[in-house]
Amino acid sequence: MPRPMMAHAPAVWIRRTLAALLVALVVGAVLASALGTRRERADFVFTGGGEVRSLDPHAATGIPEGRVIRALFEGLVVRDPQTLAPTPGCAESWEISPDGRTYTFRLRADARWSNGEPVTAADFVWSWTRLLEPRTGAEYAAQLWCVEGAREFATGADSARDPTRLGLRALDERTLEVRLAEVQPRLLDVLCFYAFVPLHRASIEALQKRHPTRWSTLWTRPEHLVSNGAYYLAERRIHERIRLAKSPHYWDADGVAMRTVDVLALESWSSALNLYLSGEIDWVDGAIPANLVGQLTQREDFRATPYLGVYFYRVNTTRPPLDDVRVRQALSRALQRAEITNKVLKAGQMPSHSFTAWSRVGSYTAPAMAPADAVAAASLLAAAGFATPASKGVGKPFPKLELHFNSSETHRAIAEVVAHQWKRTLGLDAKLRNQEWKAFLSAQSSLDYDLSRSSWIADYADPGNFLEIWTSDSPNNRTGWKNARYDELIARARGTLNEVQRNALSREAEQILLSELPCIPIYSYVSQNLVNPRLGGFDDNALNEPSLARLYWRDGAELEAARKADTRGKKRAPAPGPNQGLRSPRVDALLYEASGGAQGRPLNEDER
Amino acid sequence: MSLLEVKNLRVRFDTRRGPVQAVEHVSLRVERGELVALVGESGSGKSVSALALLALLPRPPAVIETGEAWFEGRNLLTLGERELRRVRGAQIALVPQDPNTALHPLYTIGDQIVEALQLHRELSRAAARDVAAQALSEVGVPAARERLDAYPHELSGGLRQRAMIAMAIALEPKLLIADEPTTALDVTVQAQILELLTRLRRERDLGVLLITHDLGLVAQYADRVGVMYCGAIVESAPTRELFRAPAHPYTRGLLASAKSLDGPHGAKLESIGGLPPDPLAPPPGCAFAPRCAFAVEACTHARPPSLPPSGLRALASSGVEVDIAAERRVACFEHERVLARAGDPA
Amino acid sequence: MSERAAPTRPSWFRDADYELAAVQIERLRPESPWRKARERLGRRASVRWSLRFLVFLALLSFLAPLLPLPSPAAITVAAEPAPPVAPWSAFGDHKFVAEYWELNPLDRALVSLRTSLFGKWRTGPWLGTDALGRDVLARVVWGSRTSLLVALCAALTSLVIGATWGALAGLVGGRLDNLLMRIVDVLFAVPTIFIVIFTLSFLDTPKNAVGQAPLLSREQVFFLVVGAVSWLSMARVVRGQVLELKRSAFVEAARIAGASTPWILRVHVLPNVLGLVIVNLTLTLPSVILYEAFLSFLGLGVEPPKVSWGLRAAEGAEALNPLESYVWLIAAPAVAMALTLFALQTLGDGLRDAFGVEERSER
Amino acid sequence: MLRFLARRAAWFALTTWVVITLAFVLLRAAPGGPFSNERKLHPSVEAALREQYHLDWPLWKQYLQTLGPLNLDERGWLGDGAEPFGGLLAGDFGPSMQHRDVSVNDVLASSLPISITLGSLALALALVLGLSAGVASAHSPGSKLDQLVRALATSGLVLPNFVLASLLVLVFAFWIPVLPVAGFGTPRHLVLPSIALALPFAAYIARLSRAGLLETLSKDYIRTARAKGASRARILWRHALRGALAPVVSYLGPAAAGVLTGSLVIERIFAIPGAGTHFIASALNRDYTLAMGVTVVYAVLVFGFNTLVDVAYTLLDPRLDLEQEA
Repeated sequence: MPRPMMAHAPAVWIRRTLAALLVALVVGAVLASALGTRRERADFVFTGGGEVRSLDPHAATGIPEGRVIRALFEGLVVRDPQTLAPTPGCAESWEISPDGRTYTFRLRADARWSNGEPVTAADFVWSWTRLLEPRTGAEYAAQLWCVEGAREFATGADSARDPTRLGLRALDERTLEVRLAEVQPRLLDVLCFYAFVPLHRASIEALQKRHPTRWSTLWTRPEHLVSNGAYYLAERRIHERIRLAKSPHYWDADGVAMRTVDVLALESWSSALNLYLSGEIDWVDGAIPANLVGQLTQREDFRATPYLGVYFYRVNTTRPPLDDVRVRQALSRALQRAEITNKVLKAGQMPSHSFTAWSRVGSYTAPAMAPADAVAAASLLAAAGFATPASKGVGKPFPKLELHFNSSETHRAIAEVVAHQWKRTLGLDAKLRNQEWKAFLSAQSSLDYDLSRSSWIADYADPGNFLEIWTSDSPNNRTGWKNARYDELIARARGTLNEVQRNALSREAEQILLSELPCIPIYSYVSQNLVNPRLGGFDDNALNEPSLARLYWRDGAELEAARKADTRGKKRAPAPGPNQGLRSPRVDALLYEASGGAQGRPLNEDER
Repeated sequence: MSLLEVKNLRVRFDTRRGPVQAVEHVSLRVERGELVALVGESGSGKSVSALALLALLPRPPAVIETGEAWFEGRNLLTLGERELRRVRGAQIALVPQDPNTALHPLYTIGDQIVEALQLHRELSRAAARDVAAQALSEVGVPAARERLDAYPHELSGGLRQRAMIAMAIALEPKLLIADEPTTALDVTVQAQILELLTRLRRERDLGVLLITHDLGLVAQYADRVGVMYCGAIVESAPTRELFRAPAHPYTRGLLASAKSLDGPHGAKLESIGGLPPDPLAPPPGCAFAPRCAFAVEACTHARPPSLPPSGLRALASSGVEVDIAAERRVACFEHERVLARAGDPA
Repeated sequence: MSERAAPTRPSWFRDADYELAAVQIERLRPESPWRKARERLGRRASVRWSLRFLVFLALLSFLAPLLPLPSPAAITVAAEPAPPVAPWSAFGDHKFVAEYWELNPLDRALVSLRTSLFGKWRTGPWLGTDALGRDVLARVVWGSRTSLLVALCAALTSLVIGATWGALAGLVGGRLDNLLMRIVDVLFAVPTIFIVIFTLSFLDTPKNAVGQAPLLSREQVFFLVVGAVSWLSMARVVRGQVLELKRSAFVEAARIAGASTPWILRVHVLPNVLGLVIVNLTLTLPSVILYEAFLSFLGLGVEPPKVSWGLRAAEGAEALNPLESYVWLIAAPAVAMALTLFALQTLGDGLRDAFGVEERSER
Repeated sequence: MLRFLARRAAWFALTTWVVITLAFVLLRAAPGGPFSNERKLHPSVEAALREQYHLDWPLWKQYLQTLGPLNLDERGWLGDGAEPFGGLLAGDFGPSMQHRDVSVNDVLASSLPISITLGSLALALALVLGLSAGVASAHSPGSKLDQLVRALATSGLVLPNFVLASLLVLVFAFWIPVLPVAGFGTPRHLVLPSIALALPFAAYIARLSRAGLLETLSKDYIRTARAKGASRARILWRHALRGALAPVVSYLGPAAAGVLTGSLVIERIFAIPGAGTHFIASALNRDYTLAMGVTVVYAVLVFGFNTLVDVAYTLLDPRLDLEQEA
């Protein structure tokens, strides 16, 4: 007998639910898309280097983070956008004791936080103490270990951590005294770095009380973050955009033109290019894939400027036959670096003659390494006992070298050309191995490689910043190369105030480096920016750090004038943006007076 | 004018291995209230002929070459799809063979009947459900209203076939084509179903075309019979006449194999020797000739036309009780010799 | 009547009936499912053409070293990728340089045969060259080797693991079936990228001396990785099919007739499952090729200087932007991949119809 | 129904636990840690960081800390206060190791809704396109229409989605500047990404539904429907499709989980802040806490949809009964 007559839902019910589900899906989707809360476009939009991972100046490490933090905060000193020299920032003046150990900074009277409160010396003391706290995990803390008691504070046991023993004292509300344990001639350059900006102690400690554990993921939210720079954090949508708004309380608010700035987090370079070409983005900073650079270099909106970064291969000096200097020299001299920079990269990079980028930093000119010479390279290799195409069978065959690099088109193209050149000149086979980022890094730090692609970007324009990484105890060495003489020279250079002497010591050290070659420099970087031609105040400098506060929109006339003045004879590119231009209140006021009220605007109070 | 009149219907199937003449010059008539049976071995084309009337054959392989099927003054074979759809279900209904697979497993019985009703009548769901319940109870389904919400797999074979019939008669069609309605059912249920059909025939003056291979049913329920062999109607006659005096050797053989069932114990079963011909290569002349006891040379050359049998008068005069006036046709050159031996067993 | 020895006639069979049965069997001799499938397969033109294309492709990629193409890895550093040149204007030149990555002995033999046949002659840049001056046509042809090889081996890995896993679960049933299927559920729920990264980095065993070849070449690692990710659905599909077969009447009949389980497996279950597995195989191949392209897009693809379609597509994808850029860098691999995948899927459809295997999904 | 859900829930809990453990082990075994970077941290700083995220603890203790609300670290989450760390079971995934000033909950809370929006739109599109293509080609098998539709359907599965997406952008955002290039916000931004996301699924659904339809069209009850006078379209949509939905539904289950968690490629090319990138990035950057969060979300979705598929089966086919299905 059939089972008891359960009232099965009639078919129509099922059809209705399915239809309802489908409709709900579509309507929900369209409505939810409002999540993005599209509002009007910011005055200035830029992207570069992927997502801004953290807004905590102490935890941040990357370039994209640096740009946003430098717009939000302002340290004691800031870099001059053209010369990169330290200029007054939050501190209006400073004195350095004759022995170079004591620095006294005078803060500006009108330095204000975004909530209007004045910036005090105590804020700096508290912030730098947090920076030195090991648990903050600040990568640049080591730069401050020259301060008295800082090294013990950072590396000592928890019990021994006593902030009062640090050489940081707030003499009064607006005077900060910094006493150093060891001389640091470039301290002011170091302090330009964004890790050393002040944090608003009061709001952070209040948050710590309210959320004892979760505060570390709350304090950088727009509603909590208090900053002292030209902009404050208006909105942050993870992995989408950060919106900065002009801070009315900033001491130089009148000099800031862009009222709102959007920073987009774009992973893929092609979508960044698409957005730029469709006028959605005004500035794109990013390594342009090799086969596209060719078409951009002729455009007026493509700007490539020398950049304090060097691209090199680390050599594992602990693995025979790479432990033999002659082999390393042979590998280096067999390379045609010009072919790589002109044919593969094509954006104006310079073949390296030394480890220091562009062989010249400030007043320091680097020594040159042995020039590329195929014959000399082959004879060096033969001398090391290996067979070369020219040696007609004498010597043992060179083992198969493995060249590690992390996956990216440019690294792959360069590696293939390098392997090709070595094959042509030295007859040796190089096997290329691309690895995923973390595996690549772990292989590099555990010396599990023959050759490993690397690059080094300077924090400030100083040879020491480049040469320090090759000291025996530096965590960034990772080649197993040790040289006592080199370590001693670098230590002495760091300690001498006199620039000429310091340069001489650095030159001698670099000469040792270039003769030993634990690394094979390939080329010096070039910053590659796509910049809307209508944008004014965009400074190209060697650290690719234009200051957002100085940017403004040129009006039609000014744009034409700039284009006539530009002699590079580049192809015209579209220049979307406000035709009437957008200038800072101060410039508008000057224009207003100069043109007798025809142009610009008076400096009225409400706008402050 | 008769309810349904089919004149020399020819249907060909173009299979991959060549054309197959499934139906050959079939002609038949069904009057209102009359039950005409089409009987024959499986593969003789009886189902194909029935389905061809409603164009239910899958179009690409099946081709209706010639023939007319007059139903209420219209030739079904030339009707457009749209008009044909109005006829199907409303005027002519089909009762399929296997109720287990003929009902949609995912819809309730009620839904399926309601759908049929709503296709042809302007009825609201509720009204349609009432008509459906009424139809179900009429075909003898107990607790009809609850059964509306039951799914096919929750009913027994008999109940399902009754539901099928309810679906067919719900729209009060004039003609019911029953394609072996009882083959899949056991004997007891078979009788109930045919009793039901007979009752409906009488009450609603329903014309029924019954496709079957069960001579027992034919004898008991059919008014007229058409015997099909190899796609052609070899003999048609009123049921009583056919059983009493078969005029075609094949009919005679069929009746003999049926009769031998109730013969003395231990007697050998009667069966017709030989095999039905290969449809791809039909033999010339009469298709039954290779297996026919009465076959003569002429049988293998030409195809015997379907004519009224002569020799009835002689048979009646020889004492065999036969109705001379009955409307009969047979397609066999030697049918007189067959009729002559009507009296004695095969 | 096939030449098999005439079957001995049981005594109780009447002569007439016996001839009758023999004739019946003769006329209705059923075609073997394989012949019917092959015949039905051949009927549709699209299926025939895709089969011909795939065979041509397999031949082309196998004999790649023999073809007078420029060497795919020969770098002549050119500043700009050169656009394609019509074959009639630059049919070929005599600058062939036999510069390849390390080839297995067979390929090396083919290359030497090619040099003896064609000497220094090679085809012109019909499909253009890339930024490093390498011929795009040669790289697409050689790329087909890697892509097809990866696809085939990964599909076979997924076939072997998946089919045996599914068949085992289906056949044994009960607790083992439950356990095996739960494991599959678990692996389905783990995001595949975790498994990929783990296997990739785990199998790249550390080396301690220069020149020591790693345990597994990157291709072999790749086969395992992609195979390890794609056998899950095969397992479920095969289990579903085996379960259905087990319940079917003819298997029961065979069991009643006294057939042992291995016999049932070999005669009844496997041929049926094989039909389904082949169909599934032709459908896994495209998804594996696409997955390899995805991994290349992430940068985890095949190692240079070897090349695969996925890698070429990932590199060329940048060309799809409004600047009038080097579209042929993306066009060649994309078209090649599109044609192959299209052919594979049409073949898959054809096979499925031929084997009468209705599309059975994971359920 | 309740007994089925209860048993399924128990099974879900056990299997998710196994999934979490497996994901935990897989990631921890992969070389490299969350804090390794090209510019290496000073050993003491790195040690402090590892201690702060409890990476210096033995694995089993880290595992327990990740899992449950056990307050193994009396100083709470980042050792700053009394509040215990919720752990996965309490749905509190802790701070992301890559975005160090954002909690995993925030990362997921901001990205998942977007992926689910895009995913559901793509699924709806795929269903509509796929089913109508399937029905169209089953309408007259072997005809020109059938072959055209089938060719179109297969074209969805023929190109890698990053090529497809780039083509779509090129054609509909530049040559015919109708739609925005990338970004997220207005419904117009959803059009291209959802098409790019939906095409492969639509192709597969078309093939599945075509096969299913052809099979059900050969059944007897279809002839009964025709005998009832039903039109060809009605037969296809109401009678045949109902029977053919089973393989489509079973494919949609696991596929839906994949679509709703976003696709890295589509999100990268259309610059959509969905969850797809976090799946890949958390593994590539060894962001253990985000990876755990992502795994749990994915496991919940996969099981949610598998259960939905089973329930859908019983809805579709009354002959199936939930109890013996589980």
